[in-house]
Amino acid sequence: MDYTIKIGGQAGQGIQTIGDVLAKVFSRSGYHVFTDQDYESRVRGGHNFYRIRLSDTHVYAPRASVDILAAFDRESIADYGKELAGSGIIVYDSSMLGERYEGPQMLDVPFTALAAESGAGRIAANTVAIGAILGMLGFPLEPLFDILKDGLKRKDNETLENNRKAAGAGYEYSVQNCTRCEFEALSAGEPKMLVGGNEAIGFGAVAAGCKFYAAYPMTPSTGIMLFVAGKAKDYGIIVEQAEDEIAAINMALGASFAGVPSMTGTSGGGFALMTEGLSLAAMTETPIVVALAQRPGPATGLPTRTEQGDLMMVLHAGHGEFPRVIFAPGDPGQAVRLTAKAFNMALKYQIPAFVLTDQYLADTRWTLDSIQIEGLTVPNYRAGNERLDTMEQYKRHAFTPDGVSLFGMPGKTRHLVVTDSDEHNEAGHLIEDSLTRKKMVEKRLFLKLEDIRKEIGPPILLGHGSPDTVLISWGSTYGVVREAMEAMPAGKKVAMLHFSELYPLPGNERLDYLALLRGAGRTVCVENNATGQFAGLMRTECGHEVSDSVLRYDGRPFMVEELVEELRGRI
Amino acid sequence: MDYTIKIGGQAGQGIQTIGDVLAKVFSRSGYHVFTDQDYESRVRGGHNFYRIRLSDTHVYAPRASVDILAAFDRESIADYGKELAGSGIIVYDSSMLGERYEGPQMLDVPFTALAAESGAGRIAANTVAIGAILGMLGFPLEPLFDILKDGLKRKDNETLENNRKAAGAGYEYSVQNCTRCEFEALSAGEPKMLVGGNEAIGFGAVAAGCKFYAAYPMTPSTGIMLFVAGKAKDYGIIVEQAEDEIAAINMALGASFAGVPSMTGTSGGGFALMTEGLSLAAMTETPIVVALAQRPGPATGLPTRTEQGDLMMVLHAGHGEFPRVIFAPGDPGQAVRLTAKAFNMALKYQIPAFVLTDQYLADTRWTLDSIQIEGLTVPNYRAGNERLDTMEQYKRHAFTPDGVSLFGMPGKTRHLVVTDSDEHNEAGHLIEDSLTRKKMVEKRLFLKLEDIRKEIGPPILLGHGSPDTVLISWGSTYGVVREAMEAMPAGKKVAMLHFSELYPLPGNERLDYLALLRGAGRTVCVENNATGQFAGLMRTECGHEVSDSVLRYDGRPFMVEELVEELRGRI
Amino acid sequence: MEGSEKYQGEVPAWCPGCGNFAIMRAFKEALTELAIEPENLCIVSGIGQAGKFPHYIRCNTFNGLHGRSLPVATGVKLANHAMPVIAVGGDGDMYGEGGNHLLHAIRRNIGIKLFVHDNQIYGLTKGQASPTSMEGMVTKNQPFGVLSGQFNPMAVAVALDCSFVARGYAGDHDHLKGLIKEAMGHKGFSLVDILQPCVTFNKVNTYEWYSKRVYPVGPEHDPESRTAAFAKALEWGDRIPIGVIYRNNRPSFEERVPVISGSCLVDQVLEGRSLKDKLTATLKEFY
Amino acid sequence: MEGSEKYQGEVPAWCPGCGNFAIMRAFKEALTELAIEPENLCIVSGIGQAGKFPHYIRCNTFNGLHGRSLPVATGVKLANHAMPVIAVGGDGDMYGEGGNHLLHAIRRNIGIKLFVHDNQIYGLTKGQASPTSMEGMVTKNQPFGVLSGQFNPMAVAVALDCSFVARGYAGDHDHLKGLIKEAMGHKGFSLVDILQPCVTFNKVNTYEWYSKRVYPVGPEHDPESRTAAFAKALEWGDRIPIGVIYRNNRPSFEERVPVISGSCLVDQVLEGRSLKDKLTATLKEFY
Ligand SMILES: Cc1ncc(C[n+]2csc(CCOP(=O)(O)OP(=O)(O)O)c2C)c(N)n1
Ligand SMILES: Cc1ncc(C[n+]2csc(CCOP(=O)(O)OP(=O)(O)O)c2C)c(N)n1
Ligand code: SF4
Ligand code: SF4
Ligand SMILES: [Mg+2]
Ligand SMILES: [Mg+2]
Repeated sequence: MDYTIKIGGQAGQGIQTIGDVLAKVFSRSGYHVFTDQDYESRVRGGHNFYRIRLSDTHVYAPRASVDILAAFDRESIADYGKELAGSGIIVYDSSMLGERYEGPQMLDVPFTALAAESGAGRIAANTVAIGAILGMLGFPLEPLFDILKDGLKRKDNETLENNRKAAGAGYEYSVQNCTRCEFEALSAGEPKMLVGGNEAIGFGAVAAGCKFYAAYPMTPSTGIMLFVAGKAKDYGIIVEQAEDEIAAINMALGASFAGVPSMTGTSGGGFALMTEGLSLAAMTETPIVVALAQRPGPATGLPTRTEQGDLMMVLHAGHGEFPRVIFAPGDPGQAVRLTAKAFNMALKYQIPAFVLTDQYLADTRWTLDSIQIEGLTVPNYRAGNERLDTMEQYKRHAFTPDGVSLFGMPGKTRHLVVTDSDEHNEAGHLIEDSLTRKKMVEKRLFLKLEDIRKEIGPPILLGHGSPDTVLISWGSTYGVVREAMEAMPAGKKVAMLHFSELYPLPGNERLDYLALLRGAGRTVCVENNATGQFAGLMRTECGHEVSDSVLRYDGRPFMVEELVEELRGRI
Repeated sequence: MDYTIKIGGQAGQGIQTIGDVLAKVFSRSGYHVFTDQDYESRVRGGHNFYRIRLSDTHVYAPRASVDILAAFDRESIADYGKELAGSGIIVYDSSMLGERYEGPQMLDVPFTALAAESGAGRIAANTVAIGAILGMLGFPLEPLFDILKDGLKRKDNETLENNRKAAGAGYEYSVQNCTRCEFEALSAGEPKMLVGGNEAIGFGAVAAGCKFYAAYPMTPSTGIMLFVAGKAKDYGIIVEQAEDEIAAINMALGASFAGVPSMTGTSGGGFALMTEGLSLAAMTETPIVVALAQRPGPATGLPTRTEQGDLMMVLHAGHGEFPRVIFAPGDPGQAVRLTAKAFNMALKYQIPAFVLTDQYLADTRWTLDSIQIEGLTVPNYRAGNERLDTMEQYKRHAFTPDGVSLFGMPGKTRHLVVTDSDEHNEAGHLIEDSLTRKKMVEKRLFLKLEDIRKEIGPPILLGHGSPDTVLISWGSTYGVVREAMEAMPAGKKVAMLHFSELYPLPGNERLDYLALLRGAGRTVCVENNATGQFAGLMRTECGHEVSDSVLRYDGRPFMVEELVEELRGRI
Repeated sequence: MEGSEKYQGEVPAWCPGCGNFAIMRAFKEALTELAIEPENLCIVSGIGQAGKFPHYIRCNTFNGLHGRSLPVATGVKLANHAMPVIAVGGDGDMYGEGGNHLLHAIRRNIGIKLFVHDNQIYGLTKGQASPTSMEGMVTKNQPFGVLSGQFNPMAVAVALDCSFVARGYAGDHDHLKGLIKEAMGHKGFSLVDILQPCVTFNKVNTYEWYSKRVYPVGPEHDPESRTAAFAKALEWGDRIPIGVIYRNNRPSFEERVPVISGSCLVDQVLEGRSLKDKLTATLKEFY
Repeated sequence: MEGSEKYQGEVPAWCPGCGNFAIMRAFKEALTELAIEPENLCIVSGIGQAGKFPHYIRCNTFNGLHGRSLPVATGVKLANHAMPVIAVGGDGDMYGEGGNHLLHAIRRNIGIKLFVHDNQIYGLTKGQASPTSMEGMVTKNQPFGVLSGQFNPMAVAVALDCSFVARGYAGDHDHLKGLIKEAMGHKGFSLVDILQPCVTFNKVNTYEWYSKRVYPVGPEHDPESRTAAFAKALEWGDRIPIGVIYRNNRPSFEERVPVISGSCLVDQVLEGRSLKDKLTATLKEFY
């Protein structure tokens, strides 16, 4: 069982709510769910879709082929009709679209009329539609009722009852009229969590002990801030909307300097403005986590679309030379873990750490069986006053064998905590001499980098044990490459390497991926950008030259079928 | 003949003026001169020097060994005394330093007392010192008198006369008292130009037709703005000091959009703030030239010192993927030519072009025999109204075979000029569709890059014809590597490759440098940074792995002797 | 209005009912009455709902970065000061991200006409507080309500001696059109803050809310008096003044830059002989 | 002053005679009288001559980027609002590069005490015009003289309803010390602009120039009246008022953020069980 439901319509019609509710029905019912979204940079109108894939086994990516198309405007039928699977059905309301479509695949359900009849009013048309889709699938309605109840918590029973009726009416209507509907709902497992990319980062941050989040709204990163803001009271976190991105990173650095784990989030353009601040973090050895959700550039680009175009920028952002860590999760589970790890790395080594995602991942939602809290919490690396107070002297930037100096908290000890954006001595005061300069470069850069490298996890290796072909993915292409690999012809020896901890590149101790790559005749890097940035990184960092790149740079994510086709031609 | 004069003292003591005047005396007298400076980030006090190397043959870099040390504070003697050559002399004024130094190399000249006696007052002590140094060298005084006259243009004859007397007094004093002085002034050639790194960039810009320069002051780039501001009236250029670097680049883009060749200049930290604007230049295909004078980072770093630490930042700055050109001149002559070429490339391809220097080069002055104006002027790439008005329609971002669209000037034609930081169609209006997006990426990036590559000049090849060892330099290390190469033991087959047009890397058509590198057993990259950024660039871009790197990252430039030593050990 | 069709641009992507439509209509009519031809006009905008404005009006357009339209417009104006240059943006664009440029554009008194579509909210990014959001307004991102003081662009502009300071209201067409024309006719920097209902995200400052409060400043107000203007600028609450708050006659920046006193920069191309002679003279200075 | 030795920091790199020395002395004495211990004080600064200030005073120090001290100070203050947080910078730092942060820090009314060493010039970069340079001043970079209007920090701060607005003068020690103490004692954001002669680069606004003009505002001035304050703020020229220009009682930002109403953020570390319980509850929301 592997169905794709696509809901198409204009912004403001509520298709996101329909999608969210349906996805939740499925995940609570124990199915594996994957959702993604496509929308324009506007608030009303335009042409959007919300896509849900549900299955009784794992799903990791969107498929282009649609089983149920719920059309809330005519464009949906015009644009997506061709994606319909052989057994697919288009469900719509002819009165809403002002047009009746003929054909065996068309199911005309009077969403609005049924809503009006139900007593909930025309506003409940979307609830009717949800009921109708569930009816088409032959799903039970109870999970939906629960969700309606949760959603209407503060509203009265009458509204709830009317909404139930509306859903029921849609359900009945499609059960009776969709004679060609032959979907079968296999029994599923335990209820699952449904987690989005941005929520996952937000949760990882909260779990790692983030206490300060300053940012300026920017699609597609805003959801992270909203998640953390929603938890501010409960966890004791200050979330401040800064006047601009420069302020955002500098505020986060101030809070971090004062002793609290801090974070900021943005997209490429906002991050460009933060790069001077990034360099400041490095010079003052102030920990910071930066979430960067990529979208197609240059400049404003396509604000609501996806691209993996900012890897090189993140890698080299900021003037001067300093270490950093870059994680690019491939799914929400990785996003939770790697955000927490980013905090750990940032605080432990007093460096900037990145969580690099993109609009695609930010706006997808995935089912997860569980999230292990244990691995997420981060030790307290700050030097408490007890410890410092007993020391005879304290120097914020003291030379140590591993380059990491004690992190004292200003105002919390009898010592002074002094730091400077100028080159400084151990005490944090500015210097001009060449010797100190040299030692400080070595402290900040060489000494730390050595230990940091050891903590970078190996890539994920999936597929054939001694492959002829290795597919390489990083960040958000994880799922689609995984599905494509699994769909490769049986005879082919194909494996995949997914890099989510990608800078510094992992060593080969735990997994000798270089040997694997060298051993394979063909290595194919799949990237959502035009220049093959990760392939370039591999060339620079480990000397591996990929034999082939599959690149997509039109602002859209890869589809499973498309990638399969593309790879079939090359393998 | 190859002498080094080092003038040491505190900021505010006028050592820069002394150095400038002396250097001019030598260059006007036809010698080859090279000067460099070392100073702290303060206005008065601290400890600075100005170093002049003069010779009857070409000189390209500073030597540490000092022939005449003019000490205006005690630190100069303490710190630089050890650099004195065997036949070197330290000249100072014991009354000024409050101490008499014994020893055959010490020459105590009463600068202040002689100045007072001359009638020019104590303020002329520096003039006495200049005279004394010329006396030690056995140089004629006339060139100095001319320079004094030029400098005092608007002052009265009496002052001039007194200053002549002061210089004469110093001259006489050292001629009589410096019994150990055995410098010999070989006869020299025609008067030469003396040109500094920043002036050279400024001149190149003016020659290329720059009409608008917006910047925010930042050491070591400020001199470029000051040069252009000094020419504003004469050439009709608007020089605007912006409120910040973000404004600076955006203003320059506005002016460029409106039809005038525009430029900005800054250092690493200021450039970090410009990176969003850089991406804007790319998306709107608005030409811009950016001069970036590097200094040691991260953050404020060492504001008045030198480093080549920002190459990777410049290469990858700005979100999204787009082409750029990076030139890193090795001397003022190259700086003039490459700044003009940067304008040519920026305007022709409607892209951002960089001139990447550093504090070292910015603050050096070199003698040049001539500057050819012919090669510098840039054609007018703007589409005039005559041409546009006859067209039926005009689209700012029209697709063309080479990716370059006609550059119309708003308000100068009957057509509209429309551009957008969002992804747009040919007419410049924002779009959401994937097809246009893809074509625009290909237009901006792939098509242009192909032609751009062809215009990149080959590296400079010097030394042995079929070398065992190739020294690689880029940007400001040109001179010192050249001198070091020439000083390598006779038997060794050593050549050097200097890259000043470094991104895109030149092709191998005009000079097959890759074959040369492969043919050599050893390739050594000399860089003024900690991570070997250019070596990394070569690895990524042309797959060449240098066998060795010589790196200096203490904020100071390489000295000839030091590099020779370093290389001797490795070759 | 007849004649205003020539300004007809792309189809707007704003929500139905958005205050931006009313502003656009007033704008087109003002342009028509002023007889400014599309090809002689340049509009620079930032990012936001308001930032899309120039796409919907036929004109020379530079739709740049969020918050950065004023420096771009400054560059355009300095390069070609004969061309009317307008900057358009939202309250977030101009008073948040772009706040610093506003201060300094006003100081320069560069002849840009700035129209801020002030909906007291971040529209395009879906409803976060903006600098002009009122204290206490709750949004998803300000769950405790807005804690910062409301930015008062009128008062700040008067404090900066801005040469033309006015407030308009999208709901008062004729008044707004008049203001736009007056601003366009003023030499030097003009700021017009336009109250613009955002029907989707701002449920506090609605058409109804504004309509109850706005009133045109009467003849008793002396817009040439800076202190009177400041007092007027402080009015906000039950009564909100619209109209010209302050006006002065400071010389514009472009009048003061000697280099362009004779002709526009863009017309001063130096070529051939004349450039070479100058360069040769400059080279002499290096000796 | 006795007791002020404990603030003795590094050796200043300022020019002999620089107005910064006088400010530093007044500052140390004010701290001594206020009995603020070095280890309980945090000074955040930017880049410039003034930006070096905290190195010369023993205290917790974050000497950050040019123009960015206010956001850093905001972060510090929000993390540990029990600690007095001071921001120091030059006129270029605070009104040029950092102008936007000034606007918004004032809007927040975050309890930072801001001291601007206003020498009306860019000192550290050797003498370019700053936002407060007077019109017409000629520099190497402004060969035609400054063409922009002079930035008036007092008027802008009053327009923003800044909760404490004052001007001091490096040449009037006792008055300046008093102001510093008053600012430190004020809740909410305090701006003290200090006229500071730059003996090296500013040959216009010298000690003599200032001394002839400054006068302390008298008791007839009501600093609680915003319009009176605005009028006072506009005075500049033959007579320049020093003292408290404006003051109000707006609640500070840190008072209004519910999360830190009980204790400082830095003291609210969630660990072990309590964190895990919360996380487990949050995870439930994903079902
Ligand atoms: C540097 C940068 N930061 C953030 C954004 C995201 N962004 C786009 S529009 C906008 C704010 C919109 O508010 P406003 O300026 O008031 O315009 P409105 O949509 O309300 O007209 C933001 C934050 C961006 N495009 N660029
Ligand atoms: C981003 C950035 N731009 C420019 C500079 C260079 N810079 C250092 S100090 C300074 C201005 C100094 O003027 P001001 O702030 O008034 O301080 P002052 O030296 O007069 O005390 C500038 C432009 C910098 N350090 N960082
Ligand atoms: S979100 Fe608000 S401002 Fe934006 S178009 Fe819709 S109504 Fe207008
Ligand atoms: S340059 Fe001016 S401000 Fe800087 S230290 Fe010298 S006198 Fe003071
Ligand atoms: Mg808005
Ligand atoms: Mg200053």
